[in-house]
Amino acid sequence: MTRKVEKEVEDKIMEVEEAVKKFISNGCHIGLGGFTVQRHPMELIREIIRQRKRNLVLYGCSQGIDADILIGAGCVKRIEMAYVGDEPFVSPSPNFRRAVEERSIEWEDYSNFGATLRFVAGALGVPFMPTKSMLGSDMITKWGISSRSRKRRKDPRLAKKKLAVIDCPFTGEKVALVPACKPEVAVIHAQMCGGNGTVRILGQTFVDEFIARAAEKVIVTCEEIISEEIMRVEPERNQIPFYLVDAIIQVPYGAHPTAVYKYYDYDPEHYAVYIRAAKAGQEAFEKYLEEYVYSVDGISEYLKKIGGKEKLDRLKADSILGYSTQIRRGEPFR
Amino acid sequence: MTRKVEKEVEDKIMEVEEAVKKFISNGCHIGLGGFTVQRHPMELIREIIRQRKRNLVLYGCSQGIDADILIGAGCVKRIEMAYVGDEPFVSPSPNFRRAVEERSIEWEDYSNFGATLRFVAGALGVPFMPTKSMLGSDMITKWGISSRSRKRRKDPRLAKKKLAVIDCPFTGEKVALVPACKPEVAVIHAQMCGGNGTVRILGQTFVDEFIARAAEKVIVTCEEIISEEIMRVEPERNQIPFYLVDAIIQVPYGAHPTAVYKYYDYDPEHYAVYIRAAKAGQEAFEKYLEEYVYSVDGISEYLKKIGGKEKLDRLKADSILGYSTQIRRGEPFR
Amino acid sequence: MDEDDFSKYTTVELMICRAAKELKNGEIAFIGTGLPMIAAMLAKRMHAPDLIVVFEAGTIDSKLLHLPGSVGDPRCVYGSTICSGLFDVFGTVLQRGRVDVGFLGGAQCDMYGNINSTAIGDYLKPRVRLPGSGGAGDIAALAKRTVIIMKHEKRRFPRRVDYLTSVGWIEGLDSRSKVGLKEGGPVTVVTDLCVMKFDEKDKSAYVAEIHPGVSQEMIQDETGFPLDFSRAKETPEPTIDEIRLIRKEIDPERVILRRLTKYRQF
Amino acid sequence: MDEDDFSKYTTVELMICRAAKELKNGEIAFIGTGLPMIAAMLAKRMHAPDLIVVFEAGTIDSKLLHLPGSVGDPRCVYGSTICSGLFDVFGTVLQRGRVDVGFLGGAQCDMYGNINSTAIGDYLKPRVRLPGSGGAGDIAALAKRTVIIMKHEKRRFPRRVDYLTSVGWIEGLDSRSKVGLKEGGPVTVVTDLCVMKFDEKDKSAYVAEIHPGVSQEMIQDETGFPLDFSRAKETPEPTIDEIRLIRKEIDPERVILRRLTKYRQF
Repeated sequence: MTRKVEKEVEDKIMEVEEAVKKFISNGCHIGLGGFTVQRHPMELIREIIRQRKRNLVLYGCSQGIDADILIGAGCVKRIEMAYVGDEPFVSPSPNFRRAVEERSIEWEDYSNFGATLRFVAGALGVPFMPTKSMLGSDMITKWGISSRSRKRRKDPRLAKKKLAVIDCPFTGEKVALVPACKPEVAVIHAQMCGGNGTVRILGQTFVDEFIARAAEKVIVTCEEIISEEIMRVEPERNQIPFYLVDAIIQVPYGAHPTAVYKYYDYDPEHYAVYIRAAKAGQEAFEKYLEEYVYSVDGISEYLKKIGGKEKLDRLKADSILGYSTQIRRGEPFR
Repeated sequence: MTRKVEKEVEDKIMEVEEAVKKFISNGCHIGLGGFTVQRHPMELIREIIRQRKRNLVLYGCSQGIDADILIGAGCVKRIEMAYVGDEPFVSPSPNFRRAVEERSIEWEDYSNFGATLRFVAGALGVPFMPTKSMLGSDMITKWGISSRSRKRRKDPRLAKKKLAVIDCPFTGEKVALVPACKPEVAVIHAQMCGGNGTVRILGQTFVDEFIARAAEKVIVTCEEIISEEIMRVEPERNQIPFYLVDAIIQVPYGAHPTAVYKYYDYDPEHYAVYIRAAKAGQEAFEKYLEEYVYSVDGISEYLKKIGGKEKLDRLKADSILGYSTQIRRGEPFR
Repeated sequence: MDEDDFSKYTTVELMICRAAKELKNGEIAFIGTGLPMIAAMLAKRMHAPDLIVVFEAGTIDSKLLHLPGSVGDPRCVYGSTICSGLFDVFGTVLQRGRVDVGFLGGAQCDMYGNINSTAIGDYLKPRVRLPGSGGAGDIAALAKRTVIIMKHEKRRFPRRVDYLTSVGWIEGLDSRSKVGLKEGGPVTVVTDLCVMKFDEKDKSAYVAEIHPGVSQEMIQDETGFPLDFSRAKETPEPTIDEIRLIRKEIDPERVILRRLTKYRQF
Repeated sequence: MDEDDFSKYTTVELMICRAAKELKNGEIAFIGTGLPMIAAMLAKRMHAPDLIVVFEAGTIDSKLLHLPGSVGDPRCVYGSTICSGLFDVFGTVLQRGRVDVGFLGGAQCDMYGNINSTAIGDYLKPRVRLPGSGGAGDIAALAKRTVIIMKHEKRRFPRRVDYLTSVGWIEGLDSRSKVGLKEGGPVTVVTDLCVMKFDEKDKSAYVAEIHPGVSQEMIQDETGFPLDFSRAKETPEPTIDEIRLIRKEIDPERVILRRLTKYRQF
């Protein structure tokens, strides 16, 4: 492995177009960072849609609009996760719900901790992790993809079993084992990234540090690119080591409409627009995609469309609290 | 569980005497924080020796003078660990070596990662953790405490097996399982602790965050007690939540002769004194204990004995680098 | 309704106040989005100031100045003792057995307190797809006790859930311990009609409290399994203080209260 | 010896320089205390400035201004990309398969590169107790390749180690993969007499390089198993630059160099 030498030849810092072209192929297995309405790499995801990637396999824990918009745009073949919903706004996310009810995608359900542990196992390089969760639930017994189908397919990233229950060799008690998840590419949105890839996340990390470690390649979009040297003055505050990161893209507000702690809040007004379109059916949703994705030439134009400076000022986080105190979150839904 | 209400009745902040009296009984199972020559809660350990605690069971990963002085003082019945040595100075630590060769203690060997994962399993509330390490080694096959002896003893903290090797239900490959370790008490030395127990460690955390989570009770000695409110301004920087901590003791230089990142370096001169005494046999070591432990009334007197202000000034960490640039580490051993 | 008349309350507000009473001071509570968050914030402002609120996305003992809209909300971070991620909270807090009480909700709840938040109908051919377990399945398995909050409708209280996302007492008696769970299980169900508890022996739900103005018939009509009313008392009413706190201090933006009236159908 | 005459070198310095050549630029190296640290610092100052040095106690890509005395030394923190703990480094770096090369040492090394750092004699009745595995057993099992550094004495190179702490090629051939290890294994042994490598087929050690002034007889006399010398060349000598760096810049305090002369007996 000589990643760092690679870097001398070609810089890791790039634009979303290049990152998606380079690292996201059709059929790519993607680990999604963020949590429900927080810190999803939305601009990167919109670029995946713009480049019309197909048959993606998504892995997540509690996802939201990141997974939902990809599903609604027809990019997704399968999703393995614990939850798809936009907590304060709508749950389940509309395109996910419709796709499952119409069986136009495949899905596999774990609990949030079960899904987390799959990334942890991947990050640790072991084939499984044990847990006492899910025992007695239908997550143990009901499989989205059958054991037979799993064996038949020639997909090295698809575990031979959804999970297994064993008797503990030390205590005799029942323990559930979940199989490791190692995505081809992790997509993460962070507050800060060093010029060579050292990542710092402020606030909750969610599962991002493990998704990055589990994956083969890592794409990081970030609010700010900081001097690598400065990032290393307090290395205890960094979550992802530079050598794991393959692409760095600076996209201020790149997680909109989701929230980024200390930078900006989630945007209830845009969520209302999105949800209305997504609930109204495929046709209405195509219009949303045309308006906010396909016809849009990059993040600047997107930010103008969703309300421009006036909107961004209202979403801006209070610098102590880390979130906006200017938005009225219930209002767009009255 | 009503820990916090407890706190209202009796404060967590105390002296080492009280903490040892309250939480360390004879036969106590103790999880040791720190790593070889770094951040061991030495003043607390000296107090355990002063109070002549016996039959302690120690759990650690890479320990050093913390385990060695307890063994040399006759406090220890058994140790389960990966390493006992003072890396740059002497290895193995002399009392540990003598006690094992004389078979006056029991011992069980794991690799550092194996020992780490035992605390991780304890911290996660699962009976074991899987690893690909140790396979093929004698750590798998040679047990300090036999399977029969483990079953015979009525010790709920002694795992029924040292470890187990299974075939992975997903991949068929061999995987080693190490049993959870849940000490009765974790003893940790940190740079900072909030008045209600929120712990912040600067620099490497070693395994301390997992040892604290695995244990039933946690004693924290620290360089500084900081306002709990201030500790919570940046909660991402804290490693141990307040509700786990039962005793907080402010002991500046309480880890001497081990190093505390950003505060002071390890003390090669005192290590030379210690190692000379410990190597010279039990009698010489008793004199060391008399001089530096039994006859000493607390940390102030101890710090005078080991060289007072002049020594502490030389050990003081450079505030950017986090260690001393004034000591010559090889010299005391020439 | 006059929002400034705190002597009048909605059913949802009654549920919140009653749920808050399940949280004891000094306990560690694992709280999910929505009504449970309002109940936890109310409890902290009333009888349980030292309640330790844990959110699965990574925060422990949040001070909760403002109502979070998500368990991963930036609003969860302020004043917390530690801010980490899912591995830490689910693993070293919940699974380690530190959580005294967790709140659960869902689309269906059966007579043994099992909950479905995954799919209505067949799992592989669902009539209605729901969001999925999220942390609910974990809380149900691993908290020392759980409290369920549900809208009381017949289709939501079937004899058996279509998909068992969050384990309650499973099939009653000792079936919970038989699957390998050492402790935990639901103790209370708070609905918009009544409060149910679970029989000590067979673990089936019975009615413990009936809300003011609700009849036994109304409850039985909206329930898909027979209920025992022999132990039922009247549910205590919210106080003016509680209602004022909920409307004016906890959810003045109507982040959650808004949704509870608009989005409760599935 | 005149320490300022950089054209003269000790055997230990030769070993350091030779070991440093095993580290390639851009690789991730898992480094232990002592001689390996000096070799890594030398490599970074010579041919491998972008070597990523990982220390098990929690630091990745340390800049290494000053020689650490411990893998958990405060000196490891400066300039690193991340500072965490053992779980992160052993788990997500080493076990995850990111480590290209690790260094190992010990009290005994056998013909298949298995190492003992636990006990001489019987494990339960040891004649000499050693410090234990530390991270060595982990590196041996999980790095993509390992390099062994040893003092060359007959008792240190037995046919079979008394206790197998760190797995090499076990009993040769495919015995390593049979115990469940997918990759890794020792590639080079650097001693004070020679450099050994392992036969591609049977995985037994053979002599690949002989240090200047050392004879085949001296090596065989100090080795407890028969050695093949047919592939042996001469070990390259250290340069003046390398010796100056070691003495003046890397270990001017003689933190490690001091111990290598004084404490090498067991």
